[in-house]
Amino acid sequence: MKESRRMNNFKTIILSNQEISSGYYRMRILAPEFGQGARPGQFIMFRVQTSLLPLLRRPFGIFQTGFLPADCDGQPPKEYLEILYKVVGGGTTIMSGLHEGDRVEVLGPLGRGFDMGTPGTEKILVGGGIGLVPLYMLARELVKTSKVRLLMGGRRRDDIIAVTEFERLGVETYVSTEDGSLGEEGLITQVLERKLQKYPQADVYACGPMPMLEAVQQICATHKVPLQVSLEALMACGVGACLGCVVKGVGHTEQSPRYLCTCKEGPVFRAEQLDWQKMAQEDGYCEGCKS
Amino acid sequence: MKESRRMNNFKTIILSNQEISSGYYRMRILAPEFGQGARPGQFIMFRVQTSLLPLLRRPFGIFQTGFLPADCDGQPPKEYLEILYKVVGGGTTIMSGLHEGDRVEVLGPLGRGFDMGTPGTEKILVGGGIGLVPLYMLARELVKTSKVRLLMGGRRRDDIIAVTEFERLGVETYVSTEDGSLGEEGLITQVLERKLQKYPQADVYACGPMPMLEAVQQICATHKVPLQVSLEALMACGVGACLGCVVKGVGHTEQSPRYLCTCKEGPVFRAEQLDWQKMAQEDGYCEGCKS
Amino acid sequence: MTGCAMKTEKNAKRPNLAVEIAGIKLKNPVMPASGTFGYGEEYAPYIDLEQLGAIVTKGLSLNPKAGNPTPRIAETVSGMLNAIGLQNVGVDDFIKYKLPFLREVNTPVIVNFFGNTLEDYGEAAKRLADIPEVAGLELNISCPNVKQGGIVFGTDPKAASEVVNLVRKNSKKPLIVKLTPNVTDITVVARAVEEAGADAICCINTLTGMAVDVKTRKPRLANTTGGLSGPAVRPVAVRMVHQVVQAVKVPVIGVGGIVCAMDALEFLIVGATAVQVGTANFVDPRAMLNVVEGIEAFCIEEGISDIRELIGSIKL
Amino acid sequence: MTGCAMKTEKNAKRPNLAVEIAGIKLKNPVMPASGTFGYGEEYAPYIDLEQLGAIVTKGLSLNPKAGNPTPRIAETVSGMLNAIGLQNVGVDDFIKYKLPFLREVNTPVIVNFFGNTLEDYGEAAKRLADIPEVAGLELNISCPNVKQGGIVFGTDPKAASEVVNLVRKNSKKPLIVKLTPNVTDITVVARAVEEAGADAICCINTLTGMAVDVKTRKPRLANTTGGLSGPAVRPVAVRMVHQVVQAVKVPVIGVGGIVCAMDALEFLIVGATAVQVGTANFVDPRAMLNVVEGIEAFCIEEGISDIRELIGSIKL
Ligand SMILES: Cc1cc2nc3c(=O)[nH]c(=O)nc-3n(C[C@H](O)[C@H](O)[C@H](O)COP(=O)(O)OP(=O)(O)OC[C@H]3O[C@@H](n4cnc5c(N)ncnc54)[C@H](O)[C@@H]3O)c2cc1C
Ligand SMILES: Cc1cc2nc3c(=O)[nH]c(=O)nc-3n(C[C@H](O)[C@H](O)[C@H](O)COP(=O)(O)OP(=O)(O)OC[C@H]3O[C@@H](n4cnc5c(N)ncnc54)[C@H](O)[C@@H]3O)c2cc1C
Ligand SMILES: Cc1cc2nc3c(=O)[nH]c(=O)nc-3n(C[C@H](O)[C@H](O)[C@H](O)COP(=O)(O)O)c2cc1C
Ligand SMILES: Cc1cc2nc3c(=O)[nH]c(=O)nc-3n(C[C@H](O)[C@H](O)[C@H](O)COP(=O)(O)O)c2cc1C
Ligand code: FES
Ligand code: FES
Repeated sequence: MKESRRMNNFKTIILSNQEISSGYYRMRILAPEFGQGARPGQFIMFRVQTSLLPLLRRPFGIFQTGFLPADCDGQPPKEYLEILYKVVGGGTTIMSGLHEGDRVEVLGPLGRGFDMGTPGTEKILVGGGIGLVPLYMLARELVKTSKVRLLMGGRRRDDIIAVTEFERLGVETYVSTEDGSLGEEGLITQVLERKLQKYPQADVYACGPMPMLEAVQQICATHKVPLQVSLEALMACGVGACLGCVVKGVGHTEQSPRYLCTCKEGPVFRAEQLDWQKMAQEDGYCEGCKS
Repeated sequence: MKESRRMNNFKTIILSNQEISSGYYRMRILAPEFGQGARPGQFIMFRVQTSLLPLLRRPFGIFQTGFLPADCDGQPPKEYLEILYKVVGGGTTIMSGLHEGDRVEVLGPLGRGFDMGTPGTEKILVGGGIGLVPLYMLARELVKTSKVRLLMGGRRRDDIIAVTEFERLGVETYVSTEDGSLGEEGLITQVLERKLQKYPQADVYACGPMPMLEAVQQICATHKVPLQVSLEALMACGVGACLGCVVKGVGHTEQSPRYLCTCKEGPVFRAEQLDWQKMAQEDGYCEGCKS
Repeated sequence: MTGCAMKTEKNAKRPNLAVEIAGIKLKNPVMPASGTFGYGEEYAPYIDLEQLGAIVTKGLSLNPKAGNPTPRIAETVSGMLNAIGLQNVGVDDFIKYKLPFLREVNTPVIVNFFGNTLEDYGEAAKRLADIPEVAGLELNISCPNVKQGGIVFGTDPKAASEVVNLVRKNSKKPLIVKLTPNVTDITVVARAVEEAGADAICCINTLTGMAVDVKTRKPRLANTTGGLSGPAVRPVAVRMVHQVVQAVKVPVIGVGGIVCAMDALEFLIVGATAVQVGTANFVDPRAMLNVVEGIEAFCIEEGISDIRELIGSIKL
Repeated sequence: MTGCAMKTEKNAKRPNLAVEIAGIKLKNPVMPASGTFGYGEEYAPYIDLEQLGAIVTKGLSLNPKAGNPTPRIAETVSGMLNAIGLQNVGVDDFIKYKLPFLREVNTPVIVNFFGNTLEDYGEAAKRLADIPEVAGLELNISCPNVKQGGIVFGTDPKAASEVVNLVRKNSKKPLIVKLTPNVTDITVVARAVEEAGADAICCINTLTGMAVDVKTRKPRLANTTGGLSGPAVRPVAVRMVHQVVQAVKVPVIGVGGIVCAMDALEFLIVGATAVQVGTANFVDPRAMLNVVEGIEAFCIEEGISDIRELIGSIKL
């Protein structure tokens, strides 16, 4: 209850909104007292406009929170929250046109974040494209106690974003692209396979397109290492009320349904919570993650 | 056909958009080659946003057209069109927030404008609040051949707009407000009554709220002077296709309907074209003019 | 929202967009919805009427009709209500005064018509039967039957079937029947009119709606209720077209809330052979041409050489 | 669009907003629509549940229900489609696990429930009959009757009346019957359920709709069709509430597309005694509180001291 009371819906303004790679934007939003409640892996529901188009809010992972120096002496520093987003449809197109000072609404932080795992063990983060987002706050925490490696994959070089920020944290990064335009040519999962051979005790954390997550899950299952994944799903409410965002949990049957809400029981799940086979039969959970 | 071919639908940008009196705005829109086709009393259908909210275009009288000096030497001067609008609802509220450079769409010039009347006879223009708009271009034409007087009425001083621009044309202006905060206290129709006693041969042109138009019509009928009125109506298409904007013409009956489209056969009508009694029984034609 | 912007690549092979409805050959599957395009002339200054698949007229009745008092229209969220009340010049004046303009346009003319009694429907059909410029008839059955307590023909399969039967008897023109969405099961009416001789079905007409002016406490339409149209209704229209396509064999024309090519494609994919654009004409006179261009661009992008490959290609 | 912003003047005399529905006393006429507010707890971190007129639960069935495969939701223009498939924990688990939370909230709890057979409806009603924390029942009859070829109870006045009869027999709780808008004449069903013992009527449930993903050519919902809700449907909802109010004597709860106070006022003016807010909760968790505050501000502005002066004040 105490934690949930900290969740909030607030009206605020944009501090900056910049294109950081072709089609990828970074938006900084004024968010007083947001950081202390936000944990790695959580997300926000962002209201794109105060008009009714688009009607529903859009979910975005929290990339990071931080402080800006205050405008005047004596005032407290300004707290902000940052999201990174890819322009894929109507809502994100409108977002890409927003400016400093534009008024927006944020609901969050929402959902369950990552479990930090055992301090000291190797940590391998696997990010696919925009799926990198929730891994940054995670890395910031993990580097305090463990050796952290980021394996970052994408279609082409444009999809490889924010890697230098991880490096600045002291994270060792490995990049692969399908067209070979940056880093190793091929899928990032082949890098994971190699790394797990080398570090068989690692904790793995992954976020990215569904086919990538499925492959990661199989590799981790084979290597018997713990895996946490952050999922995407179509969402209306973001708080567990509409049941639009469910995924099938392990043991799910029609008679005794074990649906899990991605928004509330996720978006981060331990791999063994999920019924990977049944998930693969459905379209919904990864509608947006296909690209 | 030739004239109608000149009508057009064009995408353009806003040159400026300023509050000129509390709640009243003047918007200048880039409009190449617009002026040569536009006649006093015509209007445009303005698309407020390229999104679907609001869905329908909004009708606005053409206040004036003109030319700005070109940005560079050797280029032709920039032609613009100007509208004056009052913020009354959702669409005009959005409009009031638009800026220089914002993209908009204009359909027009539309409808029938004013007939210029007999050159040389006295011309009396009666404007109520924002109803003043179509009278300015009219005055610009009329002053070329006739003595022109403007009688301008409003609730309070804020409603009296653009009067100095008429004066600059050499138009004699008379102002009244209901609360006496500017000019004479009372209704502008009492001024009209006096003027017609003095100039019994005048041509009268009026635009404003429906109760004002009704009073003007009665005064003009009593004085047997020709009257042209510019009407407002709820409009969807602006081109005579939807039949949303009709008013009852003289001789209208259920069996042989004589509906006139405000958008196509108007917005300017000779008073004797209209069935004033039947119009008064309906709400629609002056929904927006009540205030 | 975006998703509407599509551009044709230069030099790409142009796909075949021609379709046939009830024997009427259309150069493309896009036409106006009745009542939103006047008698055609009104939009002639803005768009080239010959780029349309067909022209559909304002609904005509046997005798001229005055329509409803004003206000007749009201904007709602992403939609509009109208209660024009089917004001029109009547069949005879249409033929005399409006048709000559259309004769000069190289695009098939579909005449939408209605009645308030069975007899009126029959008589109107008769008078249009021998007019060569009329490529086809679109029968609007969303009207109350004044002789039968005002029940709407199109909500009762029996009444609907009677009207269609009579019109079929009185005219050999290709016959499109336009259905009302204000019914429990549209497939029942669709099957009834197919059986009675409809060559094609058009759906949907407007959903009955109402809006209130909170300040004056009056309905925003003089007629109290009116027909809802525009993007707001599209999901209902797509659903009904989908249902009707599965229920009948004749071709179906989809209408309701189409603004851009993506919207039109939804209807084609669920199985509509052609589409009509209504309210969007008011928003943008070029809407229909944008739809045609967008469909073409989509076909090129997806490697579709004939639009008929697209029609009914829904994967269920 | 604006029109939604209203502010309460300080020091103005507060109007009485209390209403009564089927014997349930509400401090104001605003409550959530079933299925959009979970079991209440979900929104407790965001708004004070005690400021609501009532809490309406997610629809419950006798046994837990898995619901539909995903995707279950799709945004449309100013609306959304959902095919959640009525996933719920079942009546028993609701009583055991969800009700204890609600017991602590000083706001009447209305339990929405449904069945796919007459018997299920009856049994669910029985199990809820003696639970003191349940202030009233809301009977959702927009469900297919699996024993009768899947015809939706609420589209058939006879089937509707049978369900209501049985539930009435099995429970003395105040009984609200929630109608589907997917019918030709909603007044027929309204009168049938009134006669069968409904204490109040709630309308509308969602309009059946469909949307297609043009790129994949698949329906955007796994279930193919779903229920349309949100601002897009408001004109249809207002019309139906208007019709039902004229047709029955019991109080009516209006629902469909309400986002702000102005929207809610449309329903109250046509005669709804209370309103429900659904989709708008997703858009803004404070939507219902804004509606309450806006109604209060409107009453003050218009010099209305009791909301009941407003209800049914439409000028026709
Ligand atoms: C928990 C979570 C975290 C996310 N974090 C990020 C992030 O950090 N950066 C980022 O760029 N994207 C993120 N996404 C995906 C992002 O929400 C979608 O890309 C965005 O909603 C698309 O909106 P649109 O209007 O541009 O697309 P459209 O396709 O026009 O949207 C139509 C509808 O589909 C939904 N939708 C489309 N794609 C997705 C998707 N992938 N996931 C969920 N809903 C979708 C939209 O919310 C909307 O309701 C996240 C999604 C979830 C569930
Ligand atoms: C021929 C013509 C010329 C006009 N010229 C001007 C002008 O020069 N300056 C100006 O300020 N206003 C003018 N108006 C009125 C102007 O169109 C409305 O004030 C405006 O449409 C209101 O839009 P809204 O969205 O702010 O109001 P809302 O009330 O939110 O609009 C809701 C609907 O009502 C319609 N509407 C509301 N008021 C009117 C009205 N008075 N006339 C027609 N439709 C209305 C809107 O178009 C819209 O469809 C003119 C109207 C007509 C018909
Ligand atoms: C102003 C207006 C007038 C209409 N008149 C008619 C008509 O005369 N006959 C008819 O069959 N449908 C009429 N319709 C319904 C349209 O043809 C169409 O079925 C409906 O508007 C849905 O399409 P849309 O959402 O694209 O507008 C009218 C619609 C509007 C908005
Ligand atoms: C996600 C979702 C789930 C719903 N579940 C139910 C339900 O379980 N029982 C029910 O009677 N209505 C259900 N409804 C319908 C709503 O209660 C309401 O009637 C409808 O959404 C229209 O209101 P709105 O436009 O305010 O959303 C649901 C609606 C939505 C959007
Ligand atoms: S998004 Fe509504 S329950 Fe998860
Ligand atoms: S606005 Fe459509 S006919 Fe005049």
